[in-house]
This record gives sequence, C-alpha cells and structure tokens, in this order.
Amino acid sequence: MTGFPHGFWRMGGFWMYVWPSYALTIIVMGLNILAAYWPKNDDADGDDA
Amino acid sequence: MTSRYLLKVENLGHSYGAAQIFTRVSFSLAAGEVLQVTGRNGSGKTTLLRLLAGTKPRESGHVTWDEDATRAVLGHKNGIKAELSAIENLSLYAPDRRSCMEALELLGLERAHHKKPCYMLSAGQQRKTALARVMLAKANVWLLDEPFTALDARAHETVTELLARHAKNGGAAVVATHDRLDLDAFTLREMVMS
Amino acid sequence: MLRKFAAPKIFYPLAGKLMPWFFWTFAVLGAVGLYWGLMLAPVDAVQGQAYRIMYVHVPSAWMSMMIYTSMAVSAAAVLVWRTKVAEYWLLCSPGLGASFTFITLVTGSLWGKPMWGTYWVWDARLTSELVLLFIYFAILAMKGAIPDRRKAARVMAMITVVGFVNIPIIKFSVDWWTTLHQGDSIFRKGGPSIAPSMLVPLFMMALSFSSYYFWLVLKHIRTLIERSAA
Amino acid sequence: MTENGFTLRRYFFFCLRLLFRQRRDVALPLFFFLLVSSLFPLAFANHAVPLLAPAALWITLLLSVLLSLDNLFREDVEDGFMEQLMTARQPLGLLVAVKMLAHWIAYILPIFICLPLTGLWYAMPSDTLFVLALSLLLGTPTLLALGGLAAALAAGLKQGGTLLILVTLPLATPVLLFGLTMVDMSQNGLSYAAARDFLAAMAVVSVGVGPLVTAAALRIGMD
Repeated sequence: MTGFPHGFWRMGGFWMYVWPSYALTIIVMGLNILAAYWPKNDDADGDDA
Repeated sequence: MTSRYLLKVENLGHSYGAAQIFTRVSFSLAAGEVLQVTGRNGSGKTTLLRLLAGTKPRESGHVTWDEDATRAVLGHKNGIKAELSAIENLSLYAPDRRSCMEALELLGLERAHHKKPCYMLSAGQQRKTALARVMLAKANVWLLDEPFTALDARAHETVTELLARHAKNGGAAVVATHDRLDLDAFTLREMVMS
Repeated sequence: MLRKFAAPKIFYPLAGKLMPWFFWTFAVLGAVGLYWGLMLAPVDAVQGQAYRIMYVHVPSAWMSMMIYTSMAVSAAAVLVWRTKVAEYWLLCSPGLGASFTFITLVTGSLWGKPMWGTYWVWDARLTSELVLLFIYFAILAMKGAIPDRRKAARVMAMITVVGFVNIPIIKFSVDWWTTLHQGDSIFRKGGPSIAPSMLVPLFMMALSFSSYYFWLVLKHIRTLIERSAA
Repeated sequence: MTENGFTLRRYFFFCLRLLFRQRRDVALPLFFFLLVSSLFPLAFANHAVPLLAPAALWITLLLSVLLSLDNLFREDVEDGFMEQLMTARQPLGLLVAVKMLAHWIAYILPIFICLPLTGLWYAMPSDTLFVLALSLLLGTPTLLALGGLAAALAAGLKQGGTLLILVTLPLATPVLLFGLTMVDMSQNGLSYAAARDFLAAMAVVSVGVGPLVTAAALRIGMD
C-alpha cells in the first residue's frame, strides 16, 4: 500500500475522496444486480383490456 | 348498389400484456351492410371498434379501407365540447346552422336546447348531439360503440331508421350493441365476440 | 437476419449462453483493472491519489452515454418494427443508464473537490451529464406511469429518440454557455494528461462495465420473457 | 357521400372559439407569468442584477408555457374528441399544427403583450427588453413542439401534468441557454446573431417536424 503522499493534501486525496467513490460505485452496481436477480414482481405485465 | 367492399379485415388480433383479447378476427363489409357486434363485457368489442377506426395502434392483422371510404366514429364518450352549444359543436361539420338544427331535431333534440352549452344537457341529449354529428359527417362507414346508451325509446327508433337509410344509400356500419337491431336480413350481419 | 434473433423464443436460450461470458469478463477485467488502478498505477504528480477516481468516473461516464445510445437503437426498432426483444431491452436499460450517470456525477464531484476545491462547478461536461440524468429520470417516470408494458415501451422509445436527437444540441448549448461564463475549472481545459500506464486499466474498467451492462440486460430480458410467457 | 364540412380552416376557428369560451382557464398561465414576474424583481429588491432579470423572465416563461400545455390534448382525450381528429380526412399532423397555432395565439401571445410591463418591473433597458422579447419569440415554437410531444405522450395518464414538465424541461435546456446567450451577448455589446440564428433554426425545425412527431406520439399515447 503506498503510504500517505507528502504535500498536495495532508490527509491525502486517497482516503477522503477515492474510497467513497469506489464504495458508491460498488453499492449502485450491486443494487442493480439485486434488482435483476430478485425483481419485485409487482410490476403487472398489463392487466385486462 | 355496387357490392365492392368498403372495409376488409384479415385475422385482426389484439393482446393486452399476456392476455389475448381476441385473435384472427376477419370479415369484410360491403356497401349497404351493417355488422352488429355483440359479446359479453370485456370481450373486446370496444377494442375492435377502436382498432378499425385507427384510434388504437394495431399489433397484428390487417385492416384495409377502400381508398375513398370515409369514417365517422362514435365511442363511449360523445366527443362533444361541453363549453360550446350543440350547434357550435356541429358547426365543425356542417356549412350552415340550418342543417345543424335539422340534424339535431331529427334526433329529437328540441330547438330550445340547441343554443345552450352542452354541459347543461342531459346524457341522452348529449348522445343525440353526438349522433347528429355522425350523421352530418356524411361518412361512408359508421363505427358506433353502444349508440343507444342513454337514449329514450323514440330516439332509439330514430337511430335504427337512420342506420337503415344509411345502409340503403350505399353506406355501411359496424355497431357494437346488445339491443336488437330490427333491420332487414339482407342488411344485418352479426358477429359474436367470445 | 437480425429479425430472427429478435424473436423471444430464439433470443431466450441465446441470452442464456452469452450471460456467463459477459459475467466473467466483467468480474475478471473488473478485478484486474481495479487492482491495477488502485494499487499499481504511479502516484500522479499533480493530484496525488485523487486521480484514481478516474478509474470509476470515466468508465461510468462512458457507460451513461453508451447505454443511452443502445436505448436509441432499440427505440428505433420498437417504433419501426415493434420488435418484442427491443421493447424489453428498452424497458430494462434506463435503470442502469441512470445508475451509471448518477455514479458519474457523484464521483465527478468527489474528484472535483481535491482538484478545484469545490464539489460542483457548472462545467460543460458535468452539466451535460446532469441533463442526461434528468432525461433518464423522465424516461423512468414515464415507464412507471404506464401499466401496459408494450405501450410503456413505445412511449419510452419516443422520448428516447427525441432525446437522442437533442443531446448534441444540449451539449453544444451547455458548452457555449459555460465557456461564456468561464469558471476557473482546470478540469475543463485539458484535465489530467493520462499516462499510458494509466490508460490500460481505464480501458479494462470500461470493458468490464460494458460486460456488466450486457450481462444484466440479458438477465432482465430473460426474466421479462419468462414472465410474459407464463 | 358528399364532402362533409370538416376543414382545417373551420377546425382552427373552432379551436379559437373554444379557447375564448374557456378564457378563464386560458388566462391562468398568463396570471402565473405575471405573478412570478413580479416576485423576482421584488426579491431582487431594487438592485436588479442585469443578467438575473432575463434569466428570471426566461425561466418564468418556460414554466408558463409548460403549464399551458398540460391541457393541450388532455381535454380532447378525455371527452373523446381526439377520436374525431384521428378519423378525419386531413392528416393528424396538420390538425395538431392548427391546434398548436390556436394554442400559441390564446396562451403565448397575451404573455408577449405583457412583456413591456414585466420589463418595467425589472427596470430593464428597452434594448435588452427587445432582444429578450426576440429570444422568447424565437424560443416558443420549439417549446411548443417539445412540450406538445410530451403532452401527447402524457395525455391519457393520471399525473400527466408533472410528467409533461419532467420530460420537457431537460430537452428545453438548449432553448433557455441560447435565449440567454442572445441577451447576454447584446448586453455586452456583442453581436447576438449566432445565438439568434440557432434559435431560429430550431424554431423552423420545430414548426416543420414538431406536429408530425406529436401526431405519432398521440397515436402511441392513445393506445
């Protein structure tokens, strides 16, 4: 693991911004997988005429 | 009366979601013929008429109109502007007021009601106005969905006469109704939607 | 020839065969691209570590537009040939498109903080992405408002096509307006110069995300086919 | 069967007569425009920032137009009149164009007539007001085309009004931005020809293609 970079941002742009970005991406993509494999079956496929 | 057909329908089908409403409906309608469509509620009578009229996109099957056949449609709703009077509604179809008034009186709407805004008319009176519009439209083919709703006995009789005269003059019609249409056998055909 | 594959009966088994391929491409390339981008790629001189957000931001932005383009194609098929599979494709794509657009916007703004010092700048690219998100929401709202699936697909197709025609115009007008009122966004001028060693993981991630999209779309379509056949 | 009386010209006056008869409802978007156009300058107090005024006016007009479009097809669908339009001899696209023209006259023209008044409230110099009015004039056909399409798709739906705005606004962004660019250029003494030509081009396309696309949308919406 590369250590904290000296200079630019003391806290390091790494922790503050990169992890939330990756976390969000994984969560949103994961939710879509759930939606695909366990669809809520209430969207009726067209009721009567 | 030439017997060329005004309307030809070949295995028309319609489904709603997974439910098949009807499939392979075929018939042809020649001048002078009135096709009565009956069937229990939800059997697709209204859907069939809307598919014929073209107010509903067709999914399968063909509906071919004779090229100079014109259509006049009466759906469940009257298609009347409530804020306008009966005459103003009909003025869209007739060049002069006199023919509007004649059509309305023929259908049994007294002169006193001609000028009032239609929201003041009863359901039966509005239906008569809509039927007058169908007449004034002078179309070859009438597509009428439950034309007799809210009509009194006399108006019921008038409409039947109009249908007979329309057929005699070389017109045609598709009428969805449960009421008995006492037209002569030659004119009347029946189709039951299962 | 394409019409043959469009029939649900033929499409269903075909989709079943393709899905594992797409899944593994997504999983393998995703893992490798992620590890490479996060761990191996050298620290960027200017931005320190923050540029690593690029490995999710740029592929997501690319996906948000790729998905819309695929929707426009299927919308044409829906409106012209009423292809059933195209309708299913159109029904299940906007959700994924909106998700990737949302990811793009949030990661873009998270990347903006260390770069420009603020979470949001009315920069041409971010603004266009925001408008695209609203178009996705409009399509999803229409889908939700119409119970009959076939009609919903046709209505969505109409909006998608009109939207597709308008996107270049929106992009142009936003560019013009934002440059007219030039903020101090470094991002706008050239952005980070992407060294070759950083490009490879980027393409890996883009390919991974695309496979992810195709994998889920095929899954959605098979579910829709099963449900309509039942 | 002889020709029946249904002609485009007669339908146009039929629409105008109906809109006149409904003038209390027709005036609502105009009142909305005037009300909001008075709130903004009030909110700015008397330091009306030059660029904010055109932006406020433009956005107010955009919302007023969308408000008026909600009823464009909804009424015809709900009272069954749309069936007559769809079975008329004339192509639906032409009928839609005629209806949109009547709509423009009844809803948008009064707003233009009130523009000088709102210009006064914003303490806007007359040359900026002229350019703003020109940009609004060139922008409304595109707004009507885009909004008309969305109104056709949402006509039969319950929450159609909100859907209409949700669909139209993102697509209308360029119209707003080109309009404001025009005003911005003219305020900085630059030539606003480029932005004006863009708006004019979009207006021409909208008048030409808009009604046809809206007619197709109506057939889909009427399913």
